[in-house]
Amino acid sequence: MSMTATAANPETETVDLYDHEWKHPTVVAGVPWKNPVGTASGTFQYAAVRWFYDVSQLGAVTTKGVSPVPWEGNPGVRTAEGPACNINAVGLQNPGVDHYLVDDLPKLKKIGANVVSNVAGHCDDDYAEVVAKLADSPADMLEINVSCPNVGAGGMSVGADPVALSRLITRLRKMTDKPMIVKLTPNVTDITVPARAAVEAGADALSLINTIVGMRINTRTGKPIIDHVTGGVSGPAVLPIGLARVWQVRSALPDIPIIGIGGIDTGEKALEYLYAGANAVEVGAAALFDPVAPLRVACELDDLLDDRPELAAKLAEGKTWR
Amino acid sequence: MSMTATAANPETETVDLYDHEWKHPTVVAGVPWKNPVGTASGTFQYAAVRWFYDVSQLGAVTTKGVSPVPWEGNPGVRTAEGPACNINAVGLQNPGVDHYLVDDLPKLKKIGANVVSNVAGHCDDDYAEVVAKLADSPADMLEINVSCPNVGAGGMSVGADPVALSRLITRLRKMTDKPMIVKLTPNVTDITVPARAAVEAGADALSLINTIVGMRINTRTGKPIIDHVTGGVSGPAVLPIGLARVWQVRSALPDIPIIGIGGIDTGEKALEYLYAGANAVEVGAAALFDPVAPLRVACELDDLLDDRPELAAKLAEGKTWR
Amino acid sequence: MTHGKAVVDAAVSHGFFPPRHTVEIADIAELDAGVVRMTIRDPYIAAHGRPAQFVDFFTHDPMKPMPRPFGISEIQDDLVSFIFAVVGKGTGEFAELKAGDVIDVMGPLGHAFDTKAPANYVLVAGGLGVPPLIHAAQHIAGDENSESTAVFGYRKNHFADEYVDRYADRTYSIDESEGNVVTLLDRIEDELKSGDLPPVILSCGPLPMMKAVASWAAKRDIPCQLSLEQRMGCGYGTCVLCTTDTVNGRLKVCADGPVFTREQLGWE
Amino acid sequence: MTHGKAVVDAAVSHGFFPPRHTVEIADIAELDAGVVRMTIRDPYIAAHGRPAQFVDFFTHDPMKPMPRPFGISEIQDDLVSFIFAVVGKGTGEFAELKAGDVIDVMGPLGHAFDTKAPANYVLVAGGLGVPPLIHAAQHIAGDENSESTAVFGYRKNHFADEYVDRYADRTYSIDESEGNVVTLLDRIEDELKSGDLPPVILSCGPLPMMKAVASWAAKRDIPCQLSLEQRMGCGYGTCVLCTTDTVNGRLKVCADGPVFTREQLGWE
Repeated sequence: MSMTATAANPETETVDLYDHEWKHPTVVAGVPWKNPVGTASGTFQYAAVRWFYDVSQLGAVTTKGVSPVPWEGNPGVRTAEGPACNINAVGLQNPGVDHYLVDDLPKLKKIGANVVSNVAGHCDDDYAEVVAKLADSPADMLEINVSCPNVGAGGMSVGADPVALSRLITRLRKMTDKPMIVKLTPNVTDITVPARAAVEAGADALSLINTIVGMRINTRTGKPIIDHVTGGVSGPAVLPIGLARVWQVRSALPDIPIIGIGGIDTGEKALEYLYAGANAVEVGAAALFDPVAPLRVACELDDLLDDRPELAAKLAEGKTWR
Repeated sequence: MSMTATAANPETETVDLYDHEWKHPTVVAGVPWKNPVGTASGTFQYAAVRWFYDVSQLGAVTTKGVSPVPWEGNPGVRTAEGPACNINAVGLQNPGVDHYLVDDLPKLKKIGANVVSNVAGHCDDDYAEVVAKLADSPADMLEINVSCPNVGAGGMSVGADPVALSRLITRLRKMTDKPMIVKLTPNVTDITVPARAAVEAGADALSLINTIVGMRINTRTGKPIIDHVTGGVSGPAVLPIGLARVWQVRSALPDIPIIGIGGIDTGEKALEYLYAGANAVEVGAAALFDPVAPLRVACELDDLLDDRPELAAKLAEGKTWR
Repeated sequence: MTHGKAVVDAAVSHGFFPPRHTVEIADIAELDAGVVRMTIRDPYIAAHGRPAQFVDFFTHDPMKPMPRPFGISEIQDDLVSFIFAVVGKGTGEFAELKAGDVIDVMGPLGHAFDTKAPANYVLVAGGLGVPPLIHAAQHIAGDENSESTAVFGYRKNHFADEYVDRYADRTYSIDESEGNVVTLLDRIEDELKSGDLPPVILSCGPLPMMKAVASWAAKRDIPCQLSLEQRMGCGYGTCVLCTTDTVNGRLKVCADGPVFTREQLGWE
Repeated sequence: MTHGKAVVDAAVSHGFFPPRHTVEIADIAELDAGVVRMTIRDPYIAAHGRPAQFVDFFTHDPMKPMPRPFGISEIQDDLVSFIFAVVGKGTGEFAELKAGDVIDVMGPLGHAFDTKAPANYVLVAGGLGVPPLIHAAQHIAGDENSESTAVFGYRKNHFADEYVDRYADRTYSIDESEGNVVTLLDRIEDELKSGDLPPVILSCGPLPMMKAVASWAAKRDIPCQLSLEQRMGCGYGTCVLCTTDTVNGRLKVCADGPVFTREQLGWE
């Protein structure tokens, strides 16, 4: 057995990574993506990733969630490892929308990136304040993170409360004509309920799944590894769960653009999401374990689509396999 | 790197597996277990496992869910592999409660096993019919599987509908004095809601988590691998999710006995569940990959508890770490 | 291979079947494009394995925890051989292993072909269905009351002929350029009927092929045992993930099979 | 190691920092119980690594996907050395590797100690905090305007003395039988104050030790740079999982640090 077999897809990490010419674009809610692969919010910081590749090569760059004012996030240990996964409890630390508007966003637009601006909030007013500022910005799409604990949903995530979600998205919809993606949490009984609520309230697209609640315990101390106790699980382990959620939402809503997220670290896994009914995908945790993972997935997928002209044609028209 | 490093804990698979003398018992809802490790329903068939070890050595043996009449389950391909997990869509195939009462149950009681009889149903009457028959049987405990699709819950699992769950458990509670465990599904927004509903309706204990909905797609055909499309994810990948659910339920219900399930394949992972607040654990998918896994986990845990006298003492008294 | 031996010895000395254990790969070679023959050193499986029984193989990659069941193709002393196709990442990993490497296995599992009755066993294999029939030929070669006639069909290269030739009394093989196993059965029909021993068909291969073979046998009233394949979860009967529909209901391929008679399957 | 080189070359030729890539282990040895020194062959990291910078190491087990960051301890030509403790299953796996095996790495990452000003750099390390300070000694040995004084504290065995001795102008070490690094600092306080060069403390080790060192430095108005540790998610600044509270807010240990001044941390 080759020792490198379990390394990060070394066989495909060639010079092509930096000179790839894109063959198979997609369209998400009317916005052209040069390929169906973007970054997942929370795993992309331009200041960190820019040293590793030209991020404008991705189908889209989804930036970290921004709030009206800077948020410090959670103190102490924020992460633990699980089997084939990462558990994170950042607590949405971010420097606030004003900083974003003068720093990351203009820098990304300057290099020609297709930017999806992720929006976070603890109450409807938080989201509204951020969306108001992004409405006049050069952001290409907005992604509303409805997994944050929300005072308007009794401390639960607004994405788990269809009434609160509908109220929020209805309000935000009136504030901007920018394509608005709602990022759904998988921590619900039936994801098609918030999916439908978001779409009926005016969402142009859905992205799913956000992370799954999980934790680890230190067996030497008997205490949780993460100071916040629980965090969000992402990484290879969640692939089957993400695929099922995308399948369910596509079955319930045949026409809404969907961005598939969860456990993608190869072009082949991205392809599974496209067959499940996604128009595009986002690569998250894999980028923590190798910064170029989103670009590598995009290159691999682009080549896999060569042999699947029917799927590639549908994507290029903004349609999906299912 | 040793090639055996990734094999099924070879370093601990010694002759002790068959001659272990149990040092650390637990008590679940008043029922003594000789150790805190049982099998998870659906992964244990006595006719298959009996060849591999003396199953009476386990803390408990939870048998496959039985229904009032034989069920054929799902046709075609029922399983797929995910990263560090199995996906199953058996559809609760079983030969029915009457067969169980004359076959598996007496055989298991004859060898001295502590038997948890898992009960499945598609409507309240199904459960009631099975519980009525088990009430007079030598079963030590009953485990009610409320993850099956249920006509009384509009086709959803009754475990995802607290009102339906409360109605069902209230009815079953009147039918038997046997300790009754309710096995909760993790496919809900807030697992503490059905947990509380079950306990208030008379459940003596809770077991969690059942499998998580997931799927895989064949990228050669573009179609789901499992004919039923989705199935239940179990195996190492779900560990952090199961731990978090046990932690949440223990936080909400300080006194109810809890059996932790999900991703356990070593004594150390079982220990994490005990620290999360479980009184005992069940080993599921790991037994698919090695029949003796539950016994090995029990041996490993028994030895780990030597160094944790405070935890061991609590378990022995029917109490928990948290 | 002290480890594997210790596990097996401990189980057996306590009266149990050996659980998953680690063994050495004695030999591995590519027979044809994507077709690999692997030989492991496993005294227990060697002593107990019967034709159509299979062994669970496990990858070294914990991301792929499920067993890959392979039918036994030959047994020599402590050595047990298998022939498998590289169909995915798991089997691809196996193909990269070298002699001297170790691998986790469990077996032998499932029920064997019934070859007790004196007969001319007609071993009909298609593609990667060859292993149990090579093993059947080997087994029958040790039985002076029976004989065997191998009927092997391939897509292209006749990669398994040399192995079954070691044991079968007669070997016929064919590839897609000329026809399939039914073509061969038609050709040798008279020979089978005129032999001293009654023909009994044992078969393994793709489902359409086996159905065609069963149909051929049914029309001629020749007994037919078929070894099925299905995606398995455990291989030893506990998970009920690998089922097939039979006249007796939905049965487990791994533990109730993999061998079923034509009548059990209700194939006409 | 063509592969690792190809990845690195491709990135560099396109003006980018090398991503995760595969390198060869040139040497690996146990220095003390549970303490391992590993040397990899990596021309890029060797050329660019500075003291207190670290490298992400990845296990061969995909069940453990997260990076294990190790501080560089020495660089010789193309060889880069690290010293780490076996604290869990990931580091346990690393400890089992042999020279000639390969491993995935990414780096160098983080900000280095600032050693530009001429000074007597007092390298205060506790336990497994030694690597960046050995590397600092090596770095400073190449700077004719500065000198270094190693102050190493151990639990028991003085396992790193021989490495820092290669470069430091003076080495003092102590173990728990006698005291800790503050004991040593007290002993050499006069010597530090009376030297020609102003003392500057660089430190790495357990948090309580570093706080004690910072406090000692604060009382004497000696500049103090501290290299922190924290559980990391990526090591290169994208995930914001490894933070520390500073007077400028909650900053990333990996990308804003790992080196912070005492003033930045607000440690008195």
